[in-house]
Amino acid sequence: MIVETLVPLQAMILALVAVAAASVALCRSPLRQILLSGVYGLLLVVLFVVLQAPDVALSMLVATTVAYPLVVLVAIARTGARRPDGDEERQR
Amino acid sequence: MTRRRIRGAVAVPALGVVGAVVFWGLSGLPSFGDYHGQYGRLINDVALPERHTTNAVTATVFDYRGLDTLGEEFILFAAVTGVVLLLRKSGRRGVDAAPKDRVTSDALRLFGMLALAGGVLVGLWLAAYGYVTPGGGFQGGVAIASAFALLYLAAGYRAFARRTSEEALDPLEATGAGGFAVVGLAALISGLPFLANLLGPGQPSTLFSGGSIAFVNWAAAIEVAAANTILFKAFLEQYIVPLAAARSRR
Amino acid sequence: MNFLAFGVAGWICLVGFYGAIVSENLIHLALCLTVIQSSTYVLLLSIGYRTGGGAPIFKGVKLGTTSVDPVVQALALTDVVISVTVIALILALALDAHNDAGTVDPDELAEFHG
Amino acid sequence: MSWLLPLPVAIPLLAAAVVVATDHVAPRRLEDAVALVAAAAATAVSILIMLDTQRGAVLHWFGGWHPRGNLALGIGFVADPLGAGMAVLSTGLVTLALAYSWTYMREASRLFDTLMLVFCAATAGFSLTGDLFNMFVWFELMGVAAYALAGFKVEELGPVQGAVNFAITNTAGAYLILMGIGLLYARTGALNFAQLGQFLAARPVDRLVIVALTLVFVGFLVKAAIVPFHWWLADAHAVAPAPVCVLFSGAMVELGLFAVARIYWTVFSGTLHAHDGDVRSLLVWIGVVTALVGALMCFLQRHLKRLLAYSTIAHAGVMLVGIGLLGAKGLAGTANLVLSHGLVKGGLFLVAGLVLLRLKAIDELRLHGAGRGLPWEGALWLAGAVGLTGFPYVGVFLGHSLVDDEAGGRSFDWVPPLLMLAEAVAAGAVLRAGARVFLGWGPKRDELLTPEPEESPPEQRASVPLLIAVAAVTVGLGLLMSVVPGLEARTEHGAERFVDRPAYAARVLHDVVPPAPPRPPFTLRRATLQSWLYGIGATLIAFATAAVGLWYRRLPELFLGLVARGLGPPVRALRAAHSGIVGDYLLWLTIGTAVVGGVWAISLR
Repeated sequence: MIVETLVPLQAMILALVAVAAASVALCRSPLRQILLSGVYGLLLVVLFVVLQAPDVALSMLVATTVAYPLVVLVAIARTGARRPDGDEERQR
Repeated sequence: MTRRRIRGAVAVPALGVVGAVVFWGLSGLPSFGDYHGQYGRLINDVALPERHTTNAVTATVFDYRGLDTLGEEFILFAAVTGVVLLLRKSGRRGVDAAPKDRVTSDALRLFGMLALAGGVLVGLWLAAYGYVTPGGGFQGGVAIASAFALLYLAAGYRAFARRTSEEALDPLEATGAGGFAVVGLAALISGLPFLANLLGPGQPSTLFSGGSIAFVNWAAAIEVAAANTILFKAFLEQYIVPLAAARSRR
Repeated sequence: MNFLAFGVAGWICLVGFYGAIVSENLIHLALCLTVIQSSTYVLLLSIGYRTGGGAPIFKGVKLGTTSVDPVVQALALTDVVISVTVIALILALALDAHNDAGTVDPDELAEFHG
Repeated sequence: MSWLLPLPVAIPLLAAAVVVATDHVAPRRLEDAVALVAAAAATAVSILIMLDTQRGAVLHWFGGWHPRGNLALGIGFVADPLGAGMAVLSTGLVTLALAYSWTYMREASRLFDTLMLVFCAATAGFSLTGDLFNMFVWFELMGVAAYALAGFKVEELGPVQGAVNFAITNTAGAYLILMGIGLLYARTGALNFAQLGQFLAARPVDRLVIVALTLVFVGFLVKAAIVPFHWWLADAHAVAPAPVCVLFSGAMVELGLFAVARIYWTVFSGTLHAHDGDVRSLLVWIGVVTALVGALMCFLQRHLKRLLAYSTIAHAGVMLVGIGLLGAKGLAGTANLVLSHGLVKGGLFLVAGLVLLRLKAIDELRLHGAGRGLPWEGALWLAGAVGLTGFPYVGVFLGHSLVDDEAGGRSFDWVPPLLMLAEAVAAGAVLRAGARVFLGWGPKRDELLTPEPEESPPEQRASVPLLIAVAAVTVGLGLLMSVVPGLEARTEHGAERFVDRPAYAARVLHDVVPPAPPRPPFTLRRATLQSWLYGIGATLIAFATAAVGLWYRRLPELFLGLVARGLGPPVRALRAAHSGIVGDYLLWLTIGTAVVGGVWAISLR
């Protein structure tokens, strides 16, 4: 019985993951991309749960909700913002 | 056409061929859900009776394939060292200015402290029961580190920096990573293979199940928590300090 | 369903590569690398899945119950950590590139000439 | 003495942790000393392991998890002569590099020492492991340390860009390897090399295995800098600090090739036995192309370290030919090449570091004649260049002639002359640069050579005699590798064991210890007339190349015009392809994967 309900669920989540992966890779703005990749990461967490991998799901959860956004947002803020000394020209 | 356009145009057929080859190969896989690999079955069969760990994944990660995890811990260790090396000339070190905190609300500060305490507790719990239920050193360690990141968000940079000084974090990180190697060497010195279990299997389903898995697990938790805190700090310094410096100059 | 899981893994890898090849921003490129990496998790976990099998955690489960493959999960766990660290390193390099050149567009970083 | 096997990994890792832990209390010199002693200890243990393997492969099962039946339960290290030799070379190079860095690298020395130690441990683990996924873990560990080391000089754009290109291309390659590992695990339910090989050998090759072979090999060929996956190498090697270049050129590239050989022989050789001709022809072809492209690009450089980096690509091609011929003799040739090339090239990078230190520039034309006052550096540079040409009984000669023998024996007679040409041209470029810098020969301007960004000189208080001594030891050891008595017999013997898959599997899975082999004699290789001719021919071509590079303008106008018209467009295109843009490199990675996968999908099916 579990099997029967699980298979369509897995198929649906796999399809969502495929779409989300494409949207992360093809989205061109980094800021929108980190938001999309958060969604993508959570979908992966769900997928891992239905694939019976709770340990991996938990790791992915902490990675995708904390580690990635933090470092990526800092990098975006730093590179997108103006330079601290106010010039945006290339230094070379 | 820009260089990038040309690249995209060439990439499509090239990826098409790669895709054709890869899908052709994937079609030779055993059917989904019908896997009979011997390795995993062997571990499922022996993990509980021989190792008294109810979580076969943790038994694999910390015991049967513990060497992979030793390598993995040092990947984290090396990456954090690398990030500190690469960011040593910019951020706080580059602009020597004390940052101004934007957070002024005491209630928010209190929330930050509570969040820190809560996060650390969750992290410890995750790490402690890793070999019984899902979880373990890595997940617990990241949870602890993210509690510090929350502290930054709620209470500001200074509160964060005060609680995460390099003088404390570096030795902690090194103890975690080195502790793993020491557990391995201790076995070697007592005449057993590297990383062999010195302490017997212990009781199933308790905190002490799995013998020296417990030590390795805690070493990993310490290493991951300290390393990720250093990592977050190195990145946050890139963000907070240049901004503060720019504001004070204006 | 039979091929869907593996096909999705292959698709994620290809689309990640395309995104990385045409990327205009090193941070974007790093995230595309995480997409490529995620294809390996999907592949590994799909390979180890067994229909009707539970998670390989034997607490309160009687011995001999079917469960999915624990080894692929151990590999995927290692993989997650590797991914986080490599991305952090690449982002640190991107910040340095921004400090030195004022840009994170890989096509505008042009120090080498053959 | 199987308990020795974990030590070359454990000692440097523990030392790295100690260096970090004591950072805020211990003086810098003490930390440097800990690092140097740990690397030296790892080298010493590796040498003991290598001596031990002469009697048979040595095993260590981590955690004491011996195989059950014929299923490997845990991870094992399996030391054989070639694997242990690789560990000796790479840990030894780390020791030499750390000795050189004693005064050369002062700034951020704690972080530098830590990463060097981690790199040292990773190379040792990579060389000794008997498990596919474990090899991937060491590969990533080596990579993470190397990316950061390549970008060490963060305030210059060149190193940062080089490190970016290096990190991204190699990471993408690593993910391909991981997919390949997943496919192999799906088919076999095993990660141990011996078990994988045994499972696959029992059945004919199928599509899954072909694609897995492609993905795994492409990933490691990225690390080995084989055309068309080689682009990142020059960018990363040219910009890293000199002691780091030693490891990149001397050990890291070679470890990529080592992985190809190890995995082919333990995992795929059984199932591909009937098709080995198709594998062989592809590997030999891309090896030859790599050698030629590397040599040509080498000739066009004026940045000394970048020039040496392209020379490494040329040699990596020759080494791949030795492996790709799929014979024990060729493999022994590659093993000898790895040893002698690693030391000689490492030494040349150390000399380049000295030039940068003392003359504050690294550009051949800017340094025109500036090196006249540096006789030691000049002599070492000349010696190193000759060591790379294959002159009889000097440097790479032994390895080269073994590869030539194997090629001749497998009716690849067209290969040795091309390899000779490639090595000679690459060595000629090194000679030309040396003549220009240390003797002031040739003109000060040359539009043929590509200008590259300059590099800021290192710490000025470095002790020059120490640096010269380390460089001299490194080059000297490399030059002597062709005249070590008995080395040839031992590497050939080691290679024969390396390619004996059934014996490897029996040793690993069933603990069958083969009878101790007779002790090979301590004799020198008797060079055949053919190898003398090749060696002397290569040396002549090298000197001729150097002379042409210096004085080509004195050649007749008509001839120059013809050459320019004929060679100009392809050379310009090749140069433009080395764009330094990481997107281009990833595209080439895709194209290369498509070609390798497509060819093998059609021919092996």
